[in-house]
Amino acid sequence: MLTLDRVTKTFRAGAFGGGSVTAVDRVSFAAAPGELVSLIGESGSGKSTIGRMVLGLTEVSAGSLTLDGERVRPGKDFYRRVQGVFQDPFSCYNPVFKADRVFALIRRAYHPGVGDREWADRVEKAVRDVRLDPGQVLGRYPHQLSGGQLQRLLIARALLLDLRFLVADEITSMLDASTRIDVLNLLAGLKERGLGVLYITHDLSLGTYLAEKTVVLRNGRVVERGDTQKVFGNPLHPYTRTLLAAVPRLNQPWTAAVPLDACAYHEGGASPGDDLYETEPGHFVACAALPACGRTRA
Amino acid sequence: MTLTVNDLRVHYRTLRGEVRALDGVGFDLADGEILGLAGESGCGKTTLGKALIRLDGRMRHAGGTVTLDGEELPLSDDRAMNAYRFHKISLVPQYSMSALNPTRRIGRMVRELLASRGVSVDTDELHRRLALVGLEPGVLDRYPIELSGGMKQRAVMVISTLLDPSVLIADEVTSALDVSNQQAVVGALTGLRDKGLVTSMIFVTHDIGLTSHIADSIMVMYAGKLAEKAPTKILTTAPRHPYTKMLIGSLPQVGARYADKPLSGIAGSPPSLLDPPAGCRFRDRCPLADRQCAEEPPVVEIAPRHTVACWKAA
Amino acid sequence: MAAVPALLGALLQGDFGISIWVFPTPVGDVLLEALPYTLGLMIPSVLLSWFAGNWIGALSARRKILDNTVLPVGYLLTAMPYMWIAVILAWAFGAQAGWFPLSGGYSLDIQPGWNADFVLDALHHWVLPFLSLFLVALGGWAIGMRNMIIYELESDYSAYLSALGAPQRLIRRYAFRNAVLPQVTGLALQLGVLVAGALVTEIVFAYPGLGSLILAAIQNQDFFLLQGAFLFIVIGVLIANFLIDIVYVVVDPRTRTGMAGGTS
Amino acid sequence: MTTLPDPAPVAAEQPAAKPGSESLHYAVRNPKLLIGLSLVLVLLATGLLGPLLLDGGNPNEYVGPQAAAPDGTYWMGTTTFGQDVYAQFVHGLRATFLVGAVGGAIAAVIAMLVGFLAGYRGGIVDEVLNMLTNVVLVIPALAVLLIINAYLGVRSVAVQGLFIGLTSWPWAARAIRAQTFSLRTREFVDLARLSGSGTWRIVFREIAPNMSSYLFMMFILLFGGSILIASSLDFIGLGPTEGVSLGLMLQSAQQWSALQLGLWWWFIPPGAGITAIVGALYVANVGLDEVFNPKLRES
Repeated sequence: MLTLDRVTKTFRAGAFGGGSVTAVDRVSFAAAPGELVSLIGESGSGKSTIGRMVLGLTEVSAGSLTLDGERVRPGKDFYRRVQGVFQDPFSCYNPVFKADRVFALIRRAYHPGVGDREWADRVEKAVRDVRLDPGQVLGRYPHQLSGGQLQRLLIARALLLDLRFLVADEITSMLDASTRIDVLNLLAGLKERGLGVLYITHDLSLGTYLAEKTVVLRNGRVVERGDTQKVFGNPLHPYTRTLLAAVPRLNQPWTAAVPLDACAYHEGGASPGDDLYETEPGHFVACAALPACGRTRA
Repeated sequence: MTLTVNDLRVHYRTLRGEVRALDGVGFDLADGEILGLAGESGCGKTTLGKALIRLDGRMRHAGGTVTLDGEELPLSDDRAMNAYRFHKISLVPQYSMSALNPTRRIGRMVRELLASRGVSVDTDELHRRLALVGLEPGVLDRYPIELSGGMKQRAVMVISTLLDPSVLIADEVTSALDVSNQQAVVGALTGLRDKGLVTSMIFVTHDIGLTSHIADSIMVMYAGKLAEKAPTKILTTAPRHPYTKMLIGSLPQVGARYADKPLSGIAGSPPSLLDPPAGCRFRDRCPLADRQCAEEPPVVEIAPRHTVACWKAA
Repeated sequence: MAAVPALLGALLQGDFGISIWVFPTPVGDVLLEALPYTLGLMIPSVLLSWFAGNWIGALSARRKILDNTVLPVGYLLTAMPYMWIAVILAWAFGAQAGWFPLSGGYSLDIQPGWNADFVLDALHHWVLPFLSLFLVALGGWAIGMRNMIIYELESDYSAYLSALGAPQRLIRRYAFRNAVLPQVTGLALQLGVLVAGALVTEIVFAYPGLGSLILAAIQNQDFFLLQGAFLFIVIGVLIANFLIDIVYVVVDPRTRTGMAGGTS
Repeated sequence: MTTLPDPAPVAAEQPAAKPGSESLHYAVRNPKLLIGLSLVLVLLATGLLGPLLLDGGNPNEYVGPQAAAPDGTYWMGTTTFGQDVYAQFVHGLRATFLVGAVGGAIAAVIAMLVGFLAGYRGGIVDEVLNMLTNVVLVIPALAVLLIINAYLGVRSVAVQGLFIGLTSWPWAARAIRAQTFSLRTREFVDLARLSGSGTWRIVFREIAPNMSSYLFMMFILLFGGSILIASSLDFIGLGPTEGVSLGLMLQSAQQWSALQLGLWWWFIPPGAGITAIVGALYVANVGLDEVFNPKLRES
């Protein structure tokens, strides 16, 4: 179980580093093995920063990040179990080397003892696991492969470790519609084999396609989270509703989001101190700071 | 008829030979029509958009003609094309965020640009158009660095349409935006057409879902050729080309779930356009392909304004 | 090292100690007398070469023939050691052609003073040192500007202007304006090299500036004069750098908004 | 000394074919690169082989007639003291290449250390290193060398190269820092961190290979710059106390008024030697820039 408890990130800002910007503000949620949690938010909502903090690429300013109860300490041992795949496949590969050098990096760090023959078999198995033909993709330069192939190779790279959690940060936004689905179906398959996935995206339709749980972020804060069916079946926060309404659906004209008159957070009697209020089992909502409410949370 | 494109061929010169990015594309754009130009990366949609405005260094106009309001556009003659650019045909580029000169106030840049094209600046009209896309006049006194990405894009949209061009090409203007901004930009674009500031428009994108909200008709391209062109409603609900069907089928809609019915992508990848295969270029990825597809399928109008390039579609 | 605090104290009041070479005149006076000649040589050559170099660089980015003729010459010039081009000019225009005097700041038979003869004579001696400093620096700026303009002409705003059919004149004017900015900071970076160039050029022409003083100080082991000269140079370069930074903030709006934490 | 154009676009260029093959394809066809390189090699050969072909001996020895114009036996004539100018020139070439190599190498190493660390690490380390760079940048290198050399008794070419290297690295460090900054945000660096790679392994195995062409070009400019500074130092009289260098030849020519006496063969060759080496290096560098940078190639 990967748990975030009131995780916060502040950056120094301004020309002389005087002021500070809070990119992520007391975010809490959990991701279990065999489950895909989609982290949805527009640009600037802090979703990528959360991804980088989980992967230890960016320091956590406050709050705690634990894996199976232990505090997360980024390093070789942590990366054996938690790995990441990023947005731009062509930026994930060092253009000067062949694409399968990403496997060599893993071998050097985690499997020094394994013989060449044995290692080649493992690589081939991982490549087949991600439904790629080793003959077509190994020994090529990144620019000779398609975006979809490159992303799947990155997932194969992670499978060479005893992977428990995968952070997928916008991994399909640079892909064409047809190859995007193959990558998503691949993630679904891995999820069924017990892998936990934190799927970060700005695209609602992708988020809902696979996710058991959804976390909706705005300006660094969780506005609504819980079971995907409940969050998008019955959105309670005005932001979630406008986001849902703004998604372009095939052949359906945009409908304006029905405004909220009462805020579910306060209506349920939640005091301003709590983070989110559980309006129904597995469905949490934050204070919507409606002007008429008067009891806004700091 | 605003724009007629007839068997247009544009190739890229590279070290390993000529990439036939556009290999004979034909369509026409009626007055007031917004055409969505969709397709996967490498299908030639951006090349088409670029070719109509300005061929850059490596592009070569290999054949075909483009007529705008009855006059044939001299695509390969950069100097002669100047007369048409901005006045008759204009562009909102993919790189709108960095299209404004960083060291010039926006108002001054617009004045200098218009003066260089021999046009006088009508400040009130400029303010009115800025308001149309939600920008206050104060924007003109600021430097591009002081505006947000979305504001810069809308400013470029106003600048590009100042001379009421017959055709506006919007090249992937929504791909870098969030969902809420996308809706605002689409609204602004349709507003330009509805108020007659632009006669007709080509909206280049890879997002068919969004295109269905702005385009009157959609043209799907594959490997440098037209696959299918039809009014939006028909193309999205009753496509006839197998590629269009699979493309629409692989778009996850909100609420679609893997657990209920997993969607399927399209196996394989588009052919290299260095030496494209003979016959139908979708042949080796198409489930309906047979011997007949070894021959190039003609573009057939199977219904009013609905053309398809596939033997199996008729 | 007890002397150091005393020395520092003295320095602050402009007392650089007594020169050994030109005993007993204080070092400060010796340097102040030489300073006008060095500044008179450096300021015009640096500024003129900067403007001319940028202008020629911009031209050569446009015309192929210029690009193939001006640039190789530019590379040759910028590769020349300052003192060698000085010697060549002295030999060609001085010794052989006899148009200009070979050395000295002014003819020995004229008393320095603000009268016409002295000024004219001083100018006559000034031409060759100025020309050699000007030519070497010119090459560097021309090459820098040519490359910068090519990058600017490839930028998105140039592409947008061409897509809207703007004439080449406007596009090149914007490209030149944006390409000049890094050349302003380039000026600050190059100051150290330009100062060195001026010193050796002065030595070739025995021009009565800081360069000749430094040569004399070295030959006579006059460390006080040497330290004084060193301080003059460092302070001069610092002041110049400071001025250039101010000019840059004024000229480049991006830094101004950056400072004020403008949104980007 | 020219400053390199803004490095950022270089990193963004995606090589089409195998990264090496396309550059190689253009490299062998680039006239500037070929001319520049061959000239440097010819001069290097003369510098290395020259002294061996002569009967050795001290180039400053008084061998021939005084102030003799170039002729069959003394190709470059003799000085006022009867020293063989050609012998001095050939030994001088050797010293000039040495000071260029030593100065250029030291400056390149420091520039890389400072540039990579500041660019990759960022934060406090970046600010401290940046301040150091700016301080060394502002203080004119020649003034510093002036003071150091004046105090040093014995001065060898290598020591001179060392001091030049120690003071001429800032602009290069600043350029490397800028490019490391842009490469650091690339995702393959994040992926390397996720594969357990440490800072220096990432800098030298992931970032540096992307800048290899850039680092080489920078070394060429530092090499040329070091030669120019060394020749200025020699000219002021702060050159190596034993042996000969092209700068020293110019200095003695100036000191013994070769100019006034019209002994052009005494002061023309040394300066021409320096200009040829540095000029050829710069032209080769432009050729390389065009090879690795398609934008410059088409213009």
